[in-house]
Amino acid sequence: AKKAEQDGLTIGMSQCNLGEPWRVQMNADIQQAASTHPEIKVIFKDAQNDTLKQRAQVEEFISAGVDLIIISPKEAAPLTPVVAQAYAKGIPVIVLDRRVLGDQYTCFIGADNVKIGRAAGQWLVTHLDPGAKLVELKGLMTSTPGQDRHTGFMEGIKDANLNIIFEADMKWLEANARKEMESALARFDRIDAVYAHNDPGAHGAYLAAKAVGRESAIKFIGIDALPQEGQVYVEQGILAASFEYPTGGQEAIDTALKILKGESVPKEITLSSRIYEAKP
Amino acid sequence: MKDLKTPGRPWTSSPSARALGALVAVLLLGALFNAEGAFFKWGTHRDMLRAVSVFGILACGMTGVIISGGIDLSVGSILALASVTFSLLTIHWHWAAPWAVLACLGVGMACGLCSGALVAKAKMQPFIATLAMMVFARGLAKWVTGGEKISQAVKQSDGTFAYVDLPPLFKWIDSRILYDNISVVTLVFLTCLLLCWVLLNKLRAGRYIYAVGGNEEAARLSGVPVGLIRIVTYGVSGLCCAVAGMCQACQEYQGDPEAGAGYELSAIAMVVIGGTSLNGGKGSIWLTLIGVLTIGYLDKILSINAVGEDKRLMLTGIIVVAAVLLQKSRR
Amino acid sequence: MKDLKTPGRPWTSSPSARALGALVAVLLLGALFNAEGAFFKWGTHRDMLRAVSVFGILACGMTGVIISGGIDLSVGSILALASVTFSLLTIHWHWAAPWAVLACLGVGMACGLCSGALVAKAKMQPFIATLAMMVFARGLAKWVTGGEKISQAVKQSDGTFAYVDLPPLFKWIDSRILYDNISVVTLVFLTCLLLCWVLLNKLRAGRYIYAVGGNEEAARLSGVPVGLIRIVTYGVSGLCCAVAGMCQACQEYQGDPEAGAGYELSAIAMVVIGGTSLNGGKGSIWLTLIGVLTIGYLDKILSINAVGEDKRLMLTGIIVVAAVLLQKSRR
Amino acid sequence: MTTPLLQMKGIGKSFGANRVLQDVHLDLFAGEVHILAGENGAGKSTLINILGGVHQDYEGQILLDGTARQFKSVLEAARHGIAVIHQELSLVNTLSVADNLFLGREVCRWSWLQRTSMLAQARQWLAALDLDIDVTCPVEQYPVGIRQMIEICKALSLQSRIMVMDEPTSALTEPESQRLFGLIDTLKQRGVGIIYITHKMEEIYRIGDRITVLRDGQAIGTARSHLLPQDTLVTWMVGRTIQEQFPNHAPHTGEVCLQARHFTVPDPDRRGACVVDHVNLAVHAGEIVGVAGLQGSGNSALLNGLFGTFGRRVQGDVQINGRPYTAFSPGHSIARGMALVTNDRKTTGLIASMNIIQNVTLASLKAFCEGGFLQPKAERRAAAQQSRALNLKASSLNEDMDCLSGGNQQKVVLAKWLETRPRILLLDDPCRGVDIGAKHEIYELMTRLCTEGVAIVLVSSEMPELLCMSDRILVMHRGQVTLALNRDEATQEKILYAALGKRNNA
Ligand SMILES: Nc1ncnc2c1ncn2[C@@H]1O[C@H](COP(=O)(O)OP(=O)(O)OP(=O)(O)O)[C@@H](O)[C@H]1O
Ligand SMILES: Nc1ncnc2c1ncn2[C@@H]1O[C@H](COP(=O)(O)OP(=O)(O)OP(=O)(O)O)[C@@H](O)[C@H]1O
Ligand SMILES: [Mg+2]
Ligand SMILES: [Mg+2]
Repeated sequence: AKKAEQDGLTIGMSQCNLGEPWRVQMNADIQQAASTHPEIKVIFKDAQNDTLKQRAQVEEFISAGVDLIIISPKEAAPLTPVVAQAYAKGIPVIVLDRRVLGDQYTCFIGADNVKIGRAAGQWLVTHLDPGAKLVELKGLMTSTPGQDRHTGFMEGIKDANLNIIFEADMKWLEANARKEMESALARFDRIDAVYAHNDPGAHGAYLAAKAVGRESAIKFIGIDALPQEGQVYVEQGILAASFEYPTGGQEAIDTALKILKGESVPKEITLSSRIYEAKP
Repeated sequence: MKDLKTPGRPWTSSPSARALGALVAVLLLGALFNAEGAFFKWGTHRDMLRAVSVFGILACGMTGVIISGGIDLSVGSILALASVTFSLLTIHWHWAAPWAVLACLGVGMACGLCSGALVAKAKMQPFIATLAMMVFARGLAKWVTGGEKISQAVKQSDGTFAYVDLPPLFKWIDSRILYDNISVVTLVFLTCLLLCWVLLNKLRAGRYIYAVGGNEEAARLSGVPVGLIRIVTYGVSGLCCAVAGMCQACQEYQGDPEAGAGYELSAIAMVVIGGTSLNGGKGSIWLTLIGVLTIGYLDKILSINAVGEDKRLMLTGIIVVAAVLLQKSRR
Repeated sequence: MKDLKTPGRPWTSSPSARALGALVAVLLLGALFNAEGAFFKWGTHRDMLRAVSVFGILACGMTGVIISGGIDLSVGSILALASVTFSLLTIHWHWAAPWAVLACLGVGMACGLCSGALVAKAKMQPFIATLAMMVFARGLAKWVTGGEKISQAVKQSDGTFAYVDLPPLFKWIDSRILYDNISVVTLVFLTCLLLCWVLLNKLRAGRYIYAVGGNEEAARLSGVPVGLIRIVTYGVSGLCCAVAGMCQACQEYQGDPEAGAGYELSAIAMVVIGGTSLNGGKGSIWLTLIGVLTIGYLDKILSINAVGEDKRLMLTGIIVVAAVLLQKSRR
Repeated sequence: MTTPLLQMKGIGKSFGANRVLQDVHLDLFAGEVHILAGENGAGKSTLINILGGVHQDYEGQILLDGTARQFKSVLEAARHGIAVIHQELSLVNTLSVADNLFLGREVCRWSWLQRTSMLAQARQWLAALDLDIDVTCPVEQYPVGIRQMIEICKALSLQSRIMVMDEPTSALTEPESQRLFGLIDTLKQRGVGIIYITHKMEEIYRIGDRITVLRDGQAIGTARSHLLPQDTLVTWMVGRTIQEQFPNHAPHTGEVCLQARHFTVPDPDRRGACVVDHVNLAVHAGEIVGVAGLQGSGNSALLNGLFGTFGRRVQGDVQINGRPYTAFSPGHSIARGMALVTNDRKTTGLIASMNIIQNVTLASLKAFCEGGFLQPKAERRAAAQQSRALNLKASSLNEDMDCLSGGNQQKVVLAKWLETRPRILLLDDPCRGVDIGAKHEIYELMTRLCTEGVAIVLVSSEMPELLCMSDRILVMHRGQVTLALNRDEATQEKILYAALGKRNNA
């Protein structure tokens, strides 16, 4: 904080990986938000989907003496100690998107995947007739978002008479989603809706259906609603709906500024999610 | 010396017969677990062929590299680079398709030639040279795109997105012809296969590729331009990557700098499962076709039966081993 | 035989000197781009060593496999399998640490022996055999855990989570000793290195490993139990994977069935960058150490300088090539 | 006098600090055979590698027809009409015979291969050598001897003005060598100049017009062959006289050491056929049994089968010292006191990536271990002792195999097997490429081993070696023994006759 007076404030941002468009977007949002505040400088580091690398990066931030750390952790448990270590050294830590354990951090900002999954389920319940047949294209099922989006969805359609007739792991990838959807289409003559855990997945499924001329009979819904992805698809009528999973980049910078100014911030900020729907 | 005529071996012992055996075994498996008849529909096979085409194109180039005794780990990354270049040129910069295609082929070939030069001139081990190229090309793809996908949504200066039309080429490559019976990408794959067959079996350069892989020193003593041949194989592989990258972009309607991650292992696996040896000097493009189909069908069968991810992986491992063992036992 | 003295080759032409040259070049780069002095702190080096240890352990086992002329693509998956097994046994089932460690080593070795048997007995190409094992072990890891991470949060029958304590071994392995100057995992890595050095350089089996890699047929005719030796190398690699998996689990405080994806390429790269040839028969464990440090430092330098993803990848490619070329040019 | 076809003037060459050639002069006239002789490691192969464009950094001058030339590549040398048959086989084993013959100069139309015409041409060339083999088969399916013939065929088909042959007959049997000599005569008449390297005395005098001797990289002298008596030649080569090439060897016949009855090795390629067909063999301690046979006769397969190279695929009963023995692996056989020196050191004898010490101790490594730990000092001692005994020429025991000359590599193989202290020694062309001095030593060694009660089976392509060293000789044809002779009744004619399969004439 002493050197802050001369050369501004340094924020260290540790992103768990940059292989997903959503995370690229998160970094872009942070950059965008920070660019309106010339006094702060954000150092981005990317952990290449490796928990231990991310841990090393936080250690580097601590020893470099940054003024605040934003971390979007890959895993809760293994990154808890290092976050706590920074917090104990008096560096404020904002945890973005995924949680860490305990309360040794300054603020958590994130959306709730279970809630979003539930919203997707409920949306289908209201837009489909009872007895409709669904395909679920899951993200990587070993990842928390994949599990949560599945759990929430199942809660959302719990009481309705909807059947999931085909489910497959598409590992967040459009090419896989298309391949799996082709299999589903070959097997089932009637499919009413496809729920994919992300928008590229839904898009891949749409392309598969379109290739056999069945796209108009099926409602495709996805999650994330990035401006250049899900929102486009919805606008073009490819997807029936996309559920925003906000990155929280803007909020993170806002909160960071408050913290650095000494204002108090809530321990937990839950981001609200918007639904993008195609015009009928 | 009359007693030295090599004996007429039974046809079952030829490499292609053995590789075919493995494919047939996988097909039988498909017939058995046919997912309520889905396996018997032509559509299923057509879709399998489509899904496998991009890998197949990569495997075509890889075959030459492997026969010459090398290996190319950079195919997935070059695919990504080509796919983003193609999308950038056609969607954002509105280049005419032929120029964009040429530019992409150029980019792919340049990367391939670069790996080739490192292997042939700087005498680096192919594994390291192409690994470095794999990392470099991925980085380049991300740098070119700023880490984002190149799609129809073009960012305006005010931060909003404007939607541009897709060039017709995208739609065409992603379509099917012959009364909807075969995907255009599959035809692209078959064309690559044919061209590689001509290169490997009909042209002098192909003979040299086999010779370099079989015994580099002997080939050099016979006057084969070993270095040039190596460079050519990697260049051809780079070209194939470029073609695969464009196909991928057309099928996804966008250029994704993350595309093709891990494809190198799949492509190598397809070549090797056909029976081409990683030691070089042996193998053929037909074996690669069989390998591509074997893996493609295996994938498809597991997919139409909606086998869960964990069991799918375990079964893939077991079936691959079984298929290869089946190849061996007939020897 | 008066002329049977050791030859007066310049020491710079030895493989280790050349590999060291590459490492020194990377270190110089670090000194140049020292991120405001961060590179000169011992903590940076200690953290680098910790971060690279898991890879290093894998590379130790890989060295033997590569010297014997094979390759092991399954290391990342076996690591994941071992890490979930270890977490399951200790965190959920409350086994005592020694038994859990033994069980894990057993699992890792079993996988390795299995690949080894496929290569040695069924004469499968190592690439295919270990690729199959890679897929299989990953599937098994996912199946064992039901696709979830095995962590302190244990699901109760009513769907809620209860947090259980971590066994002390986790904390200990993840800690540092010698007045906080070295991580325990680094010591584990150095121990593996030492054991592999004894195996490769001091034991008869080690000589046999070199012989098998150098010329399998000649080795067999000289009475070397080629099959057994191959199986042993893969078994040792499996053991190393198990050790690495446990270290990974202890550092992540959980067992992740997705852990270690892509580690096989890194481990092979570390071995090969040291100068060990993928053709087999040549190389040493010290070269592997140098390779591990080279890659480790390269990564660290790029990381402390917060180089962006795209440029980091491009620089990695370029520096790896430069380092290897530097090795060659001294020849 | 006409200008020589080729003059090499003041040629010098070193590998690192190792000076291999020093101021060597050599000239070659059209229509002559110029023999290059010398000990192993004298620099013969290096000299012709310089001529063939393999090495480009050398001192001195090469003149073709009086014009100085400097070849930058093998191809360039070939373009100037120089064809080289290299000492180590340099065929691409995975390619077919025809492809190998045409490698580097395929018949093409717009780089499109003209397969039919190449096949026809290849068959024609091979027929000229009386070699009737399937030209579409990969070379690796043929035994070493055939491969050597293919290589000769390839060089001959180049129609060059200068032919260089580096030990072309080292893997050839007598009739094949004779055929080669016939060809050499025709070449001479066509005005081709031939440089010929060999370690076989009879050949030197059979075909040589002039002889140049190299020793330690220096040209000792050049002489017309009929003016250079054998004694002087040997003195030039080894620097001392060798009274008698073959030591006097009296059989020390003891107990039957190795006995095989109805020993059969099935052919891996043809079901039902055999490479070794119901062979009966008994070798006594202290006895040398020679096995003669042409290419494909199965004599190498017999030794390999007995040694366990083919695993359990062999049939018939074998007894060692009266006890039944099933050879299921080489390791097992070594433990029983067997040793096999194979006829192809490059693929089955040496490990190129290991140094001399490691190669020498490889087969007997158990003896150099304590509790699994290697004893480097003992290893070095043993290797030093063996290399001294065999007069190995190398700059250091840590030298890699590819820095050794061909003959010295062969000595390393022999040293490896002697180090196992075998009771039964199976030798398949042990003197392949070994110089006359060392050969003499190997023969003496065999004799000495016999007096120590070692049983030896000797397969050899060199008739004199077989006739002088063996106590008994078996002749094989197509896997069967067609003739068994005692030492005193054996003649070259009888053996050749039986080897060609003409059974009744004994
Ligand atoms: N590539 C090489 N590197 C280093 N030394 C070499 C190399 N090739 C040959 N030598 C050395 O050069 C010397 C001459 O070798 P060369 O092969 O010419 O002998 P040679 O006369 O052909 O013997 P031989 O009759 O055994 O074939 C040997 O001492 C050998 O150790
Ligand atoms: N059962 C078998 N399995 C594998 N290889 C075999 C088997 N039987 C024979 N061979 C191979 O076939 C070859 C032919 O053997 P053969 O004894 O006829 O050779 P040769 O006539 O002595 O010729 P050369 O001595 O030049 O190699 C052998 O070199 C051996 O490697
Ligand atoms: Mg020689
Ligand atoms: Mg023989």
